[in-house]
Amino acid sequence: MSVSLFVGSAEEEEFRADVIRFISEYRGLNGFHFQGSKWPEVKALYRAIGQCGWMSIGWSDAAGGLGRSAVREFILWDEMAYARVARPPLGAGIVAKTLIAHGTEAQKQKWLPPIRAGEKFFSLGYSEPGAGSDLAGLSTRADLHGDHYVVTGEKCWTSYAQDSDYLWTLVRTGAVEDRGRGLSLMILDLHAPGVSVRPLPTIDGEQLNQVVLDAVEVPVEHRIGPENAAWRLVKDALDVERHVQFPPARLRRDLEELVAWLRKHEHELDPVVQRTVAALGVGVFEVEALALLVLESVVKGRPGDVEAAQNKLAHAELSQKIARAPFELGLSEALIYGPIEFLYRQSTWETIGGGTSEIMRSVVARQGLGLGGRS
Amino acid sequence: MEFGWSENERSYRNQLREFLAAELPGNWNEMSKDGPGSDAQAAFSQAFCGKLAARGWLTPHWPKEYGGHDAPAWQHAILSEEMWAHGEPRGPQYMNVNWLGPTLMRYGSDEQKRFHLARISRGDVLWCQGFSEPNAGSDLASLSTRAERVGDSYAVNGQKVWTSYCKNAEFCFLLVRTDKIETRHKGITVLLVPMNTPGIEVREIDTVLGDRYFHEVFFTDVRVPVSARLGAENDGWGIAMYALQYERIGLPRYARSARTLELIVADAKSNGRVIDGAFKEKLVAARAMCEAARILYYRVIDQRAHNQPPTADSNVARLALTAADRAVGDLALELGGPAALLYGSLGDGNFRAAMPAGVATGTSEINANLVAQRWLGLPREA
Amino acid sequence: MDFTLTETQQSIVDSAAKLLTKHAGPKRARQVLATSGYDPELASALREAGFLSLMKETGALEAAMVTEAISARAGLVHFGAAAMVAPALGMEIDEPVALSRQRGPVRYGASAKTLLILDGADVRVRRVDSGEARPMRSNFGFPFAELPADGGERLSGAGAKMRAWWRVVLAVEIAGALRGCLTFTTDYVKERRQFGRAIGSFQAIQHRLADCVVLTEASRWLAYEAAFQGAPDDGAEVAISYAAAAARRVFHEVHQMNGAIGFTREHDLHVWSMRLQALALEMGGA
Amino acid sequence: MSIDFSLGEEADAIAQTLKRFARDQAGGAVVPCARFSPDLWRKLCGLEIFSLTGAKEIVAVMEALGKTNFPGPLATTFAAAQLFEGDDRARIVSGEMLVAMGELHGDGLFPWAAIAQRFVWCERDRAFAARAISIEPVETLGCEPWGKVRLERESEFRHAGRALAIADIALGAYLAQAGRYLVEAASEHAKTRTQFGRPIGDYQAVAHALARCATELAAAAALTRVAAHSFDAERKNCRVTSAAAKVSAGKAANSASQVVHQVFGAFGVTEEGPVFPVARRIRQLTLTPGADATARAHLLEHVGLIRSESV
Repeated sequence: MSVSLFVGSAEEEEFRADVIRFISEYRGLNGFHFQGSKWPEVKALYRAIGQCGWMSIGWSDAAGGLGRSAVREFILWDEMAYARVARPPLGAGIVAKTLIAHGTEAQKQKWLPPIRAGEKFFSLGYSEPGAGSDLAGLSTRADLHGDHYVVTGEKCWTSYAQDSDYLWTLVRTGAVEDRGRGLSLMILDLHAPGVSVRPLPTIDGEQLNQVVLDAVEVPVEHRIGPENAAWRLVKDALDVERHVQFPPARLRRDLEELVAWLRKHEHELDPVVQRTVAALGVGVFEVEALALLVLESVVKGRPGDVEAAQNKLAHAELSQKIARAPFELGLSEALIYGPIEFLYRQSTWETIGGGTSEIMRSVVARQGLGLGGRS
Repeated sequence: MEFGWSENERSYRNQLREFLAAELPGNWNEMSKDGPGSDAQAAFSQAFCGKLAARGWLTPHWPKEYGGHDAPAWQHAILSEEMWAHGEPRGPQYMNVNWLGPTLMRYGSDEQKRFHLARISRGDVLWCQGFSEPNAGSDLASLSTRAERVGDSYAVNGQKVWTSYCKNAEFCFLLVRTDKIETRHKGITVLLVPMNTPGIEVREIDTVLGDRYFHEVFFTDVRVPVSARLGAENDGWGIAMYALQYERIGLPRYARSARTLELIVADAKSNGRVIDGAFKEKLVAARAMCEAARILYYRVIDQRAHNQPPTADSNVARLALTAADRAVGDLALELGGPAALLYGSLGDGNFRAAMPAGVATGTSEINANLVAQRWLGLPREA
Repeated sequence: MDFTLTETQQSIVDSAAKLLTKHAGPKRARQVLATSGYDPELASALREAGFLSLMKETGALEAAMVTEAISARAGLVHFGAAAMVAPALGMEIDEPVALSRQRGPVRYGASAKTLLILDGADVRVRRVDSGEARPMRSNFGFPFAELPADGGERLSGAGAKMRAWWRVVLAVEIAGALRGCLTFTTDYVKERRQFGRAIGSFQAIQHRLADCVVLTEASRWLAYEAAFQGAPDDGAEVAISYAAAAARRVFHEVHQMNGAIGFTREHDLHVWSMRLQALALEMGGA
Repeated sequence: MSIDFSLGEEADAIAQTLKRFARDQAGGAVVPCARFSPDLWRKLCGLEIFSLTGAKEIVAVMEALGKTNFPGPLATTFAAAQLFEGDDRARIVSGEMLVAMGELHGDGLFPWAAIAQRFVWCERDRAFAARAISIEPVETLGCEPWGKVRLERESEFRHAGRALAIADIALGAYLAQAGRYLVEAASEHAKTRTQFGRPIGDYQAVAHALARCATELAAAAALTRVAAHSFDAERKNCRVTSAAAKVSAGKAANSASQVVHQVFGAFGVTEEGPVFPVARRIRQLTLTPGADATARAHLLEHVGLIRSESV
């Protein structure tokens, strides 16, 4: 089953073959799910990806990239997801692409080279305890004092903050009442005085973090774009990265592991098992097709908010359906520690992180169907 | 706490079953398929209710003075359960017994009680319920059918819709607006209107649910004497809510759902369809949902038996009833296979009925809101 | 039919609540899970208070009420096995008791002194010797072990009875864990604010939580009814089938409603929610 | 461009033609045709759609017809055009002759048997020309003229797999758009119908349920188009993707029917109202005898749960 529904041009498929060859050295790494506990190995992998020029594969020539289309980025990270080796790092995607579009020359020169080389890493600092899905309501303050901002507040559910160099963060520089129009985007050094990172252990055995910012000084040149203008930047950044955020091959792999496990425990002839697996097989095709709609919108430069929301929604829900199948099927072997029950715990996060399913449904309802003035 | 039946209750149930076995015609399953509004069933039900009344089983839980026997709440529950388990042979008269009667007892004038309650307890009258309007479905407080006071009567103008059974009904329990529309629920009045009053026009709506299921009713300058008003002018909202409370807890529809499940299995078997493990599991699950609705319904009866005021537990029970209806409907479709497409087959009937399950009651969402707000104490949506 | 507690029942429920406030709760459950996963202190408190003999002295319904309460307070003892299943089979056996269906992981297997094995139409009663159990690592809120399923004293024809009572016990335990999840989540959505208001005021949340109320309440009453009626095959099947389906659905709902905090180990939701899966699966998904 | 979900200019032109055709036939509304009309069928055939062989064009046709709830053995006729040759084929695509196609199971139910002149008896991915020994017409939920039949096999068709794939793709395209039609109708209703002072579409319970349907239907529609591309490119996975597309569209369309019924409330249960004629056609098209099992076999083999034929 390990064939992508998407077949690219001859050159693109050649590129896929290169990626698969590259990955063969890293098989078994499982940095896709365990970026935290496998950090040294994952970091080495990213460096190697950087050496291939693939960290910056989609960046423009002028920015030091290969200038390839989004299709290659999709192939790259989809194959990485299938092999479970790594996720696309924030730095090479959202951070770099925002810097390329909106950064100053100095900012580009400072950050793009180490990102491209796979040497500097970023963690996403958007969510706060009082503003998870409602980013416009966030309250971490940044006040300008001469040549630097003083940032105070708290970010939470922050992935990989324990290992990253920088926090790519949204802060309030305007009034609370201005909601989204009072926010600025900055790069905050996670090793600066006043930053404390507290781990929040999660039920999948990894960790999220609480990042407390106590009067952290951030140089004014670390602000990206104009003050209070972050909202548009954040949105634009999502638009150019949405095709690699939820690689469908991860689900293909999930289902393959489930099928292997069901065969190992000799459940393959059970009619209930067969019905369930067939339905999940259809689900994997569906999510792949939705991911391709997203890719198409990115490639053609079309607005793709609805496609992206549908893709995220279906991807997240299918990951849970696959993971929960052994439990629905009443197979108590699934309770014992191992890859099958791991997916159960891990996938709980999928409908929450990166925008909850409720938010996604609201986007589809509002923008796709014109419904619901309220969230 | 205990979950047993007393000797009396058991024997009452047995008598009912014997009675039903004797009274229901051989083609009853076929006849009841098209719903209580169909002409065939309406005629049968009329006669059947008369027989029930003769045995004192039509309104056993009513006070003696109104033609009842002061029977305990549980006896009434057993009666309803057995009726629904047998396809509700009382037809539309379940409404009379369940909520019209109690509402009249509470709010009726002496004359209204004397006249209407006697007829209901004899089982020889059909009522319909004039609540919904084209622009006021679940949101009853926005209804706009007007009643203007003209001397000793009201002149009623407007339209009701989704009215069940009214082709055969003699009276309508009608909600009208007697004050400005902005007063919402404070300007509503109840009238007890004879359906043969000039100016009333009934049109059947062609629905998928069976014959005579829904109607539109048009009121053009219909004169209703003030003496036919139930309670005071503009006090209708409280009366309607009182009635709805009874309606909402009154229906052991799980018994019908469970019966449908049995019919489905029998049907599948007779069509030579194999019921494999996958379906067996679903059958058990659907039956469990019927049982869940039953036990939650019992909880509500228990409160009534203890003379406690109704609580959000009745909304919990209603949600469970709808869930069971839907589970059984889905299963009927699935188990039927392509044979469910045959016109008039069990699967076909269930498809028609299951699609709007939860809508017919119109209030699934309101029930969920009430459970959230009253049972869990969550804040109202701003 | 009567849903009101009798005086005796009320006093049992009250004293169980008092005992559990002292000896159980999510904090205690975390401590116990970090060690053997079995709570001998809670077990002896329950024994000393006389709860183990409830079934014989008062009735199965009362034993079921206490089992539900223990589960709702996240207690880590196999009370239902010792206080309901064993007495139903007419046995007075050494606690802790574990239940096995010959395959699959056994809950509390490593702490059990006695193992009741469901073997087709029969039951076998087997002592567990030290060193026989092989603990299995699991994330589902209970200790599990692999145990040999051979030998033991055979109770011919007792299988159906054991199966039915086991189902009732599981249904009651699920009902308790559901209540734990529901209470935790209700408190959370009243407090947590998004878009300027408590998320508990959103209709989407309200409707889903209302469904959880139905599932929780019906699970409990169906299980109680089955216990009261002496675990008839049919009633027991209905009770566990409903409760297991409720467990799967409610897990999904409450985790979604709790969002990120439900995913972290800091908050207590997982103490109840993860157990739901283990209980729903214990007899092979009922 | 390597990533492209559009169907191509030719297909778009065909879709335009059909849209016009449907509008002329039914005043732009959903064809509320309870019964199959031979007259309307011949008019449709007059557009020469059934001689199309490219999957992308067929998808364009079926998407347009699905949006209008158009009656008739549409997917079957597209498949028959692949199976039959010569004079038979000419008479089929011109609408002179009607084909019934399906699997035959215990109860003998066979789609379109009551009015068909040719029978195709399918078994998994094989198809046989068959002769009807007896036909007993039956009335069906979706008002399609089915029958209970006894058949006798005559000869086996070659390349049946491709014809069945085209039938699946065609059906998938039709169902996804039929579902989409329902969701759009319900969304319009939800914007105008007010309750408690605001449009019901403002309520999350309504908006989110419709969003869920829209998502499922979008996935099904996209998958159908992927399958069509795959068919035209003669890829190996075309049979399983076409089966998956059909299952996906059927599931999505049926669940859309249910949700939309809830949104329309009592309006949804009227016989010729905005929902039921479409809902029942969807139900009918998804209950073809044996179709589920065949799709399942392809899928299970594809995911590697079973090797072959052991479903």
